[in-house]
Amino acid sequence: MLQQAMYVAAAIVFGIGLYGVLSRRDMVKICVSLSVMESSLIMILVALAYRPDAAAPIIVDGVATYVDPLPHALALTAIVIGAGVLSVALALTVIVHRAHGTSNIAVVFRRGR
Amino acid sequence: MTHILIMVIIAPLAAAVAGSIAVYWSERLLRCVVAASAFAHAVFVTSIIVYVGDEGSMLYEVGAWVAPVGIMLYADALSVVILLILSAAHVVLVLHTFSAARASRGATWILVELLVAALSGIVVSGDLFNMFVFLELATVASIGLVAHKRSATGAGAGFVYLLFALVSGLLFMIAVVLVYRATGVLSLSGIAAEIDRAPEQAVRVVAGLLLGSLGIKFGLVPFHFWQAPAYEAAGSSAAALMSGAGMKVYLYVLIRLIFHALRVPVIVPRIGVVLLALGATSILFGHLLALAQRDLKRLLAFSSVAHVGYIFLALAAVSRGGSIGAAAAYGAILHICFHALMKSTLFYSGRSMIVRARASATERMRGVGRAEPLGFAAFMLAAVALVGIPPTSGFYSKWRIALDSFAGYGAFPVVVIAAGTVISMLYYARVLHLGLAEGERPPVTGAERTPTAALALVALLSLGTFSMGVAGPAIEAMLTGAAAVLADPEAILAVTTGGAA
Amino acid sequence: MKMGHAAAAIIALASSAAVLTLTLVFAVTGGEAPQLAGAMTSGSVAASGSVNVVTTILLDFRSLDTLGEASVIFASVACVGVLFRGSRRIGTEPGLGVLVRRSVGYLSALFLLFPLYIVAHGHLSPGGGFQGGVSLAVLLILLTVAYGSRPMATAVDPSRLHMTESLSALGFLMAGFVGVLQGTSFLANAAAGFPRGVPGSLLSGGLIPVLNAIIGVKVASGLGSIFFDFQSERGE
Amino acid sequence: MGLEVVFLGLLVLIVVSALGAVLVRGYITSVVVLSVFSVLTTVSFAFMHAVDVAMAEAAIGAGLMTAIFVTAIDRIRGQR
Repeated sequence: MLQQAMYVAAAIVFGIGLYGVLSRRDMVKICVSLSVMESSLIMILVALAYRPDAAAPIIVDGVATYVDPLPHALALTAIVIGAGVLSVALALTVIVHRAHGTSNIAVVFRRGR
Repeated sequence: MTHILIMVIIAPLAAAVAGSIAVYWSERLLRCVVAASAFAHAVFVTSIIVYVGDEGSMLYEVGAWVAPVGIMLYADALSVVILLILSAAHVVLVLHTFSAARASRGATWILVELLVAALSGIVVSGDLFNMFVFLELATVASIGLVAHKRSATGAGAGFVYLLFALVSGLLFMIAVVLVYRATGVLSLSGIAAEIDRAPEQAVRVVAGLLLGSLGIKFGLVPFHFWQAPAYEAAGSSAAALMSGAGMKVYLYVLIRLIFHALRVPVIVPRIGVVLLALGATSILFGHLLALAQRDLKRLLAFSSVAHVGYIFLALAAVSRGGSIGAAAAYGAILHICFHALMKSTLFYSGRSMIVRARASATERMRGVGRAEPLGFAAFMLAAVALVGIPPTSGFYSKWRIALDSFAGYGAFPVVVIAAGTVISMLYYARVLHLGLAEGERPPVTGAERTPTAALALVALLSLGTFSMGVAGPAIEAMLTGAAAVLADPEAILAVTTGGAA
Repeated sequence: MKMGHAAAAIIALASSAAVLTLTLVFAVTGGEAPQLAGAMTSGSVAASGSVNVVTTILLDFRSLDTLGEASVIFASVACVGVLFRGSRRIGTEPGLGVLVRRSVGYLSALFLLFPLYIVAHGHLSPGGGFQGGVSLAVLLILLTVAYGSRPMATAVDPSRLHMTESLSALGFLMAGFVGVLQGTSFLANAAAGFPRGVPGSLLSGGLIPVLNAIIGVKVASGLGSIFFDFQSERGE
Repeated sequence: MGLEVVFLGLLVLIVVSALGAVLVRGYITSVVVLSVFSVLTTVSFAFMHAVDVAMAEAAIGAGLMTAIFVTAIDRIRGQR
């Protein structure tokens, strides 16, 4: 039940992020939307690992079932990678704004042509 | 146990780290580190080639853990060819930049080494998620190379590139999640063993996601926006590395995952038609877009899109299996190798023309053939080879692809290839015409001439595009081995447990 | 990438539905729980002596992923450094009032304990090098905000931060080579003779606490220098 | 049962804050809502027993990225 609800929420959040990436023209807003989209993937990974009545993956005497630890490891890696990539995106935004005086991506497209 | 496989990743990675320390002392020290890394990488790749030539394949357990639990590195005849392309591109880049003698900014070298480490990691990794990590590393390093000039267009091009790369990464990550859900493992050999139990629908969806993710990286037609501005903004040498070697590595990922790990052609035979359609549209649109460009580097970028299309046509025929597939695999491998060589030559010789004309717009190339005859001749030789005029290597591989795709899918792909060839002839003819036209020669100062050593390297490369057509038997054996691996849908399955500690 | 809001909404809705069906459908038909999870959970303590399974996966079973991920941070630092090169100047942000400075100053000792604890106990409790390293970077940011950018820039020299990151990356690679020298594999832990220790105690997990410490320093200095690069970016 | 209702409410809040972060006008507001979104997902991860992930998301999503976002926005504003 919890797992399914998490999937639903993750899918909606993914859609929201994608909408933002597609419809926003401001590069900072696009970065925010990308961040939202990435979080939705982390949510899916966490939901994937979940088992009802299982404990967090830290071995304790007397506990038999644990949630799947592998997606957690993947999620952690993905979060850190996402942070690195996003900070590069923000650095580019600052540079573009300095060069063009605007952070509207449409301008970047037009000038790039 | 030999540690060569991991060293192919560690050597450039260590060079990047050591370089970032060395740069505090002097640029020269950094150059020494880079040169040592290129040399070491070449040595390691050579010893992998020798080992795989003797044993057939090579396995390495990172952290002493065997496949389903740990990450294993794996190389076979196919990976070896890609590694050779990568290492050659690395060495040529280092030699060219050193001989061109322009003061290179320190941090750019660090990014180049990181890119080489990432691409090597992608090739030898035997694990789906590990591939994803190295793909992201390659993305970040490439963005730095695209935007490092900090020009107004550079940062914008970098941002657009990053946007597409992030979406590509997300699609790949969703594919990873679905594969893990469906098979319960992440190692490529494990996936190949378990994929039969997964629902056919899952295989279809994952294949679609991977094609989308990698299609963005190739710049296939609906996702072609990012590539031209990125190559325009990047330095010519970085573009040569990204297009010559990087593109081939992404093709390798496609082959490894779709053909070997997921075994899509066996489970969903219709993938052939999809690949055919993607290939045909890429050839036609890629060439047409290249024809419309007024900038040399943008033209070359779109021509790359078209040539990925040719390889897709060959892969479509490979997916038919049997003798058609085996024959087509050879054509695909040939074109991968030849295109890497020809495209690098075009970017490096194009650089000498751009330096002379002080601009990359084709209009400014008027008379550049007279001012810079050697670079221009090298450019034209490589262009002739890429178009596929008979005695050249490009003709040979294109001819193979045309024959094989005719055997697989009838006249349609052959017509597409012919049309593509005619269009590409048109745009290179325009460059030829402009280059030989009478024009006021731009005044030449010392800094704007490409040094003779760099030109000699370019000339050597362009001669290579010809001599490859009559390739020596040594390389022939290597390519046949790679083609055999490519055509074998159980290539990875066969080595699941081999070499376990 | 620019399109009308309606078109964007339709695409977003469609892909949202697609993600939903994919995850839900595969959750139903994907079959029984993967055996790999069980193998990893039950094998964790035996493999490395670490009680935290996620840490074992990150730093032992799949340590190459972690090396790649650390390299991504390294590449991001290099990228941001390249982008902002030549336009860095120490800022003149004034910092906050005396009261805030004093309290942050006293509290920072407490805040410093938290990341150190997380890093040191990475193999015992939730957390590890990454979480602790990021917390440390956040602490640096907090101090910068409180004291202003000029005193911070003199206290924490950005180029020294870069150097720390490079050195810790080298440290990671060298720790990996111990396995090679011991005749097993790169980044090998127990197989290379590192003691597992008593599971659950501070001195257990073999190589894992060492790697956690290295990663903590690396992530803190890497992300910290990204922040300082942004902070001191001043245009031409 | 009560806990499940809390979790569902949390998910609703997550969706709302995601929507807010994307749609809201103004840079700083958007980033603040994003960090609220991040904190909420952190809580949901803790609910799902993903303690390590929750910790990383709290430190990176709510802490570090917010700081970098704000600094970047400050740099953009400063150029005007």
